[in-house]
Amino acid sequence: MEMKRIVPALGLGLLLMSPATALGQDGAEAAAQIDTGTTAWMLVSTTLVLLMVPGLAMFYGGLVRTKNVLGTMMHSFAAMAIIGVIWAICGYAMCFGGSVGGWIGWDWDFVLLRGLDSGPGAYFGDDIVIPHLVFAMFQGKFAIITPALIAGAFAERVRFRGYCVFIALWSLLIYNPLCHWIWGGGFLTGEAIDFAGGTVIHISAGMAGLVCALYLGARRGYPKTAMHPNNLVMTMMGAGLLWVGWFGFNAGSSVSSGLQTAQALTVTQIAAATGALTWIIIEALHLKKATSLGLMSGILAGLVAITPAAGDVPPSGAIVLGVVGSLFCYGAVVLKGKLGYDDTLDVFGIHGIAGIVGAIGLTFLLRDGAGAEFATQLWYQVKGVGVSIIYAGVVTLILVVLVDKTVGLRLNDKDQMAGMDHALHGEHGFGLLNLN
Amino acid sequence: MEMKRIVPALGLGLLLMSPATALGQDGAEAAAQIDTGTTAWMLVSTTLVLLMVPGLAMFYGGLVRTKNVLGTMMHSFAAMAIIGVIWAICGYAMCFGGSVGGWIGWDWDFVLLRGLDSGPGAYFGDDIVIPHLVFAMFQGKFAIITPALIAGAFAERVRFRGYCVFIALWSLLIYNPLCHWIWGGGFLTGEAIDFAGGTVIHISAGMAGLVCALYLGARRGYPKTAMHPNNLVMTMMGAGLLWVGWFGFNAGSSVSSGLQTAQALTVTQIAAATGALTWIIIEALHLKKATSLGLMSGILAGLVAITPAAGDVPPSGAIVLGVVGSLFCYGAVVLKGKLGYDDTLDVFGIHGIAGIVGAIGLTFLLRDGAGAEFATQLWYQVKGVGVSIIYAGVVTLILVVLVDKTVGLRLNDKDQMAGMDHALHGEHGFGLLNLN
Amino acid sequence: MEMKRIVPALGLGLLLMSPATALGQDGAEAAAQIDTGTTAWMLVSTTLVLLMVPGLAMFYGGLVRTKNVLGTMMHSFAAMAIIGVIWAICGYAMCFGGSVGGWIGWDWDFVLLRGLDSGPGAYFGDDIVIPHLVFAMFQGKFAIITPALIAGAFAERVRFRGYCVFIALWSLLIYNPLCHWIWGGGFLTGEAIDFAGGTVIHISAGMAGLVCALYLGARRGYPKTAMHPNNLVMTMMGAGLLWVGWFGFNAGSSVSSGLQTAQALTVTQIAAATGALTWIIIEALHLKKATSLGLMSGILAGLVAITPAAGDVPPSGAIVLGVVGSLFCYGAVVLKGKLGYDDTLDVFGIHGIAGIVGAIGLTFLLRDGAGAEFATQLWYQVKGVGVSIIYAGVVTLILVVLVDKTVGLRLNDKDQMAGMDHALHGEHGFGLLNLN
Amino acid sequence: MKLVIAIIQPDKLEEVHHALVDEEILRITVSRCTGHGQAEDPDLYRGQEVKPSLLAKVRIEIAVNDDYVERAVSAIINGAKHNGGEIGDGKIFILPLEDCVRIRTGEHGGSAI
Amino acid sequence: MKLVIAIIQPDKLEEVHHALVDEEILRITVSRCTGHGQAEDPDLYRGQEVKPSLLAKVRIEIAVNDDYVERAVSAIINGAKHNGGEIGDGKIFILPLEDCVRIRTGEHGGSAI
Amino acid sequence: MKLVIAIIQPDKLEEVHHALVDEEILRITVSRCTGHGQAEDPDLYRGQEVKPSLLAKVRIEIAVNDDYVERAVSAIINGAKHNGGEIGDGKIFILPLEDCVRIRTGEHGGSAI
Ligand SMILES: Nc1ncnc2c1ncn2[C@@H]1O[C@H](COP(=O)(O)OP(=O)(O)O)[C@@H](O)[C@H]1O
Ligand SMILES: Nc1ncnc2c1ncn2[C@@H]1O[C@H](COP(=O)(O)OP(=O)(O)O)[C@@H](O)[C@H]1O
Ligand SMILES: Nc1ncnc2c1ncn2[C@@H]1O[C@H](COP(=O)(O)OP(=O)(O)O)[C@@H](O)[C@H]1O
Repeated sequence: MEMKRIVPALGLGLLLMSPATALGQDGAEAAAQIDTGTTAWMLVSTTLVLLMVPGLAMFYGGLVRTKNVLGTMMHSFAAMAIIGVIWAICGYAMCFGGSVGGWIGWDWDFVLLRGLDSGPGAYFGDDIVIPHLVFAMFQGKFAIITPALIAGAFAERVRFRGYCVFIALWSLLIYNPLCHWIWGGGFLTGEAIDFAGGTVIHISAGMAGLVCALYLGARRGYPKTAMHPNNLVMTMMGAGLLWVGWFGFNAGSSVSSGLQTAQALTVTQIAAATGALTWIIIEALHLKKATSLGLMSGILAGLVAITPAAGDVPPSGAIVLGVVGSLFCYGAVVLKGKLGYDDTLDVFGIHGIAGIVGAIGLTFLLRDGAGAEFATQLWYQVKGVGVSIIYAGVVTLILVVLVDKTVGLRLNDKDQMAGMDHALHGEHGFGLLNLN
Repeated sequence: MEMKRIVPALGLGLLLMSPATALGQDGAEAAAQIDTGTTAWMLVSTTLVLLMVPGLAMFYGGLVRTKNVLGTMMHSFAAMAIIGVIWAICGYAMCFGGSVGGWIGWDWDFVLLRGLDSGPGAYFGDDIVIPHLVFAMFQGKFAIITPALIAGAFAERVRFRGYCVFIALWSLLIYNPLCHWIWGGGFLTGEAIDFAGGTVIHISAGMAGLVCALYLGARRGYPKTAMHPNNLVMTMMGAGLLWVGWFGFNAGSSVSSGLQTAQALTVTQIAAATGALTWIIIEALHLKKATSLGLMSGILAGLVAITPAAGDVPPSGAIVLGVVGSLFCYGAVVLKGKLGYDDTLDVFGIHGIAGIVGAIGLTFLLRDGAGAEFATQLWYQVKGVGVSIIYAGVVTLILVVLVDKTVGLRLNDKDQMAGMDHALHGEHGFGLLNLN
Repeated sequence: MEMKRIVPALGLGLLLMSPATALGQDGAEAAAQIDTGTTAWMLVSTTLVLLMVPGLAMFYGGLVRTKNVLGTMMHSFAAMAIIGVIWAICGYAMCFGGSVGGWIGWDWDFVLLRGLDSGPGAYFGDDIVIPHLVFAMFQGKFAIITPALIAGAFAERVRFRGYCVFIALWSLLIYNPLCHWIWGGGFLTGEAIDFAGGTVIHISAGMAGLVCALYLGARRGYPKTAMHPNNLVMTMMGAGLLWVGWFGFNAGSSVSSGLQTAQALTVTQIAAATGALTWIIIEALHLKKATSLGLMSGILAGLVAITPAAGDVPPSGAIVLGVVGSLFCYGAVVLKGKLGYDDTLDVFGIHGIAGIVGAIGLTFLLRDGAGAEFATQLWYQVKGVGVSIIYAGVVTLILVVLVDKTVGLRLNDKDQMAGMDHALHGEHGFGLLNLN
Repeated sequence: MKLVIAIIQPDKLEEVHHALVDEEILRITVSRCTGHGQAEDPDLYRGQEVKPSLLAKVRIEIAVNDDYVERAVSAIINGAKHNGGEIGDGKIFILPLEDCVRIRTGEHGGSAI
Repeated sequence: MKLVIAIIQPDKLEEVHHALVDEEILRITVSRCTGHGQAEDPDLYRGQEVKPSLLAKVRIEIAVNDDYVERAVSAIINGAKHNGGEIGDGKIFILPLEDCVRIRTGEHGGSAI
Repeated sequence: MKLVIAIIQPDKLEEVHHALVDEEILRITVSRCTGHGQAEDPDLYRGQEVKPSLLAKVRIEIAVNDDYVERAVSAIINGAKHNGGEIGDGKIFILPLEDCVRIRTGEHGGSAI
């Protein structure tokens, strides 16, 4: 969602909502106004972003040890369940309801999506009308995937119950405000360019992951014990689905089905490919071998880096962001190894770093005419990044301490040794390993 | 497909078909009338429902024992092949051809989809025109997945040849008539609300599964021998794809790309999330642990329960159906354990029960103005459910006896012990287990 | 892409490009002309064809031995990275830029997709306008998947570095010219019917695979040592995704969202189902058992056979192509076993053979009015097939010798024994096999 | 004390297990293995029979006191035979066992078995 | 020389390994197995407890010279006990080992261990 | 009779198998295991070398009559060595085997091997 469009869009949307609600069930007339093509693409984008959640579950699930594979996948799936419900109840209202002083949105009519269930839909720039519900569902998928991303940072060492409470609170207290500030009409809306969620999603998740990883401490045995991915094959499948889903993520964020959509999809494709290629070239130079995990990490680095920029940089800019994203992420991941903290699946090293690279870097690569004057725009970008880092960092710290002290978040050593799957869920991921 | 729309829709469609056929290959004019946006979404929905078939194969395949994983996945894939061919030859004609006395459809022009291959397309309510072929393909995917669902009830204990014959007959003698009665202009069309297939698909499959499970008897060793899922990880991937595909299943059933589509997608999302959350809460209370299979079962329960209702209940209704669906299914599954019959993958316990919950329950949750007057609508719903249960139950019983006595359906104990993969298909699912 | 439409289409597209570029950023007016529905379906098709790449990785990855699973999947993923970048830089320009004497396309404005990034989009027949970028991205996915297909022929025995160089050159020197000749305005455009890539994609890949397999020689130990698929389960998942993605592949090639799209999707579905059914019937007769790999091979045979024909044969033709495709492929695969060469995953036996069956066979099955007069069209088809076989065959031979002698392509016996995953990538696909 | 190692066909594991339990041999350790013997058991692969050089087998290890050896062996034989004895049914190996320790209690010897 | 075979719980592998290393027993061979003993460890499956007849275990094989046997056994016991000894903690079997050969050098006997 | 147990590198299984067949040792049982010895064999993980404490190995079990022991051992050694002997090539253990039973026929002793 490019911020410059969403303000008038939602403004118009809301304007239109009320009369429509007033007019009652005049569905036929409403339907006539709706652009079926844009609606179709937005429905698809919603579906594609949903696909990213099992994709993420597979990506993360394949990287942990065999005994934690289900527990790790459950983190993504639980986000679908928990945030899925919260979003319908009040999440959308908090993000995209009328702004209360720029700090948080609210609209009683959005609670349980009541006001959106009928009515002609919301206008988006250029006279594009889609049902308001579609926009709400599309946005809801972003709200689901963001906490699911964080889970990679403390994989293999949290209790399921604590995790559920944590992501519910995180969504309410961090994601929803941040989303409102930058996209929903809050105090940053219209400043930083964040097309599809560099600051709102990746930087906030990366930062939250870092804080959690530091507070919760390393997994038992880390870094002395070598911890092997149980299933890089599944991680590859997941990476494939993430790339596929990201087309919805980014190209859907144009809320259109036209040139800008095409531009967003194009740069997404190019940045992913470039990021992947860059990473395996670095590896080939540095380690003499290109790894599959490296290729996948590069895909992610490229995809994350292009996310905030997808609507506003040309293909050449996507190449730059892909290269620079992979370079920085590779450096960050190697540095983590040196520093010794345990961000299990490199949520900060990939999502945080590439998010920052993209959000700041886009300023240098904007298409002619996009954004404000250079210095101003750079300041906006830095401000957006800074706000996301500080707000997500500080409030996550409060939350993680709170949840750990009350419900309990860190998994004790005994259960870590037994593995989350058995200790927490009473199951085994790969029954095929035992005779049955 | 909401029945109230399909009657005039198909009526008009057929009306238009003939002149168009008469006019010959006037493709340009025909194309001009077609709504590209709605067509796009319907093409996507068709694709998404197709995606559910491998999704189902993965879901089911992961739940059986290692030696039966391919055999179980083959049940879904064989349905794609067999029903895929039958549908093109005569399935669509039987479901959506002109009604022969309300009992079955037929239209020689629909055989091999000949009459649909040219012509301007079919009208659906509100002047939406899409190519008739798209509708035929979309519906064809439902015809494929329904028998594939049944296979879960007798997993791990049927012969492949018998299964192939069984589903072919089942499709011809049960699915096609039922589909015609409720959606295609038959004697129930316009009565029961069955938006995307509660009675036509889930209840009929659930009931067929129950009858087969009872007639064929339990797997060798059940329930004494513990039978472990070989790959809950794959089951999770499958559940993810099912959720994703269900957006096409339900939102595609609106045959539009507008408000009603958005409503259907929204309640699908909400019911899935609520169902999942409910199930793990029940488990947390009952068993002190939330399981991944529980979360997935809740997703399915919610999705099935919302299926008949997806076009006609608001978001709050979706929450109710998600909760109630999971409650009833959990109860049914636990009860099955007590009763001791072997519905291997709980086809009746999930699809049957949640289908009934949704089909009846929706009456209490309808959006203002949807459906007939309350008591009438409730009677319609009960009647629809009853017809589906009785017809699917009785004819399935006849079929299963017939196939078992002639071609042979139940797998003998020796082959059950060797496993379907090796005994029936001469293969092994996970070659990786052995050195190679 | 049906060639008869693309010529004027692209011509018009280019005509329109220039004024638009001249007009500058008049985005609003441009957007107004774009058909959002067609754009939506083309965006989706692009996404679906991308999905085929991980699908192919899974399909191929499951068929090799455990120690080569990542290395084999990397072949598909590396194509996403490498061709993804090349395509943006110069691939599209070489395929669809203005024709240089009918031999190769070029347009400086297409380099880095610069000229496509703004402007009103490209016209396709029947006044359908979509953003030119969407068409470029859709076509880019075909360029990615073609070399990835080849990789199956020399699976388990090539060095990664050599492979990367090989596909880059293959794309530049074989795919791009061939694509230009048949689709992009080159000397064959307007002759052979190749709707979605029979000659351009499957025959060229199949032929290239055959040449590589023959030149590189068999895997160490073949055919004496039995080599078992490590994961037929994953191969099934992959086959499912390929079928799903093929809807984008074929139906997207109509560059429309209307009747022809529906026709293409319909015949794709029918040919896949028929191919699958045919193959398992052959197996049941020949081997007394139907295998899962057989069913999947039949799906592929059907899909490949319908690919060139998807826009121009009716449903009954799809049935014929599905049956004949499977028959020929089954024969070819059995014959390979007799001849003893090592086309590891039967790239020639499936893609090459079914591609030829489809490209020639379609002539006999055309819808009334499609194509030229019979004998002429048959000659066109034979010519197209011949050009593809000869050009791809000869140039691939040159390339494979070149790369093997310089960078090194064939993997030495020691590394073959250790396995590609460990020897080339320093990883293991299934960590779960070892205690961790 | 002896350590009895049996290599059997995977589909007979359940029956062997039951037969052992009937003989009051309740503790066993089982693992997957592959074996090469006289047996052949081809898989199908695209129209061809592929003969794996190693077939999937199950390996059972049972530590028993001397008086149980015969019972164990005959229970295994009874459970593992296909139709009164087919090629590939497997082998039993009997090894001397010097000592056995129960980890939980640290007790040694025959009572720890 | 003896061959020490220990069947332990999977979650104790790491600790046993460390305990062995502390005793300077650096070479071990480990494999997955499943075992049936007194222990029960139900999985959950749709609202029900399912008791597998075979539980996942780890099998450790260590070839040692005679003077290391006791150290190996006590290291395993120390590493493998849950809370001072619980059902299912496992067993140790000690077999006579006649010879040992290092493949790399071909050397035999105690020095090759 | 002896039970020969060899722990070798996975990539040498085929060669060892061939070498055994050449010596007319046709029956073997093979399983996956992991082992810790002197060898190191790091994997790569996001720019870092990760050294697994347990490396994948293959375990071969062969029951042989006494006169075959030497042939078996030297066949294994020949097949399993990398470049004339590298660290990690593995070990062979020779255990006394008291009896062997063919399940199919019930026959005992040397002829059943
Ligand atoms: N001498 C042996 N050493 C090791 N394993 C053996 C030996 N003999 C048989 N086996 C194991 O027993 C399995 C069955 O042996 P096989 O020769 O097929 O049966 P039979 O002796 O009944 O003909 C083999 O696959 C192999 O795993
Ligand atoms: N006599 C035996 N033979 C083979 N394996 C045994 C024997 N006794 C125990 N085991 C192995 O040890 C594991 C633990 O045994 P268990 O009886 O649960 O422990 P405990 O003896 O401490 O009660 C079993 O699962 C089994 O794998
Ligand atoms: N004493 C032992 N007990 C059990 N397994 C052993 C022993 N010595 C070696 N092994 C097995 O053999 C493998 C190779 O041993 P290693 O020490 O690396 O080779 P080398 O002795 O040639 O240096 C080890 O990984 C381990 O599985």
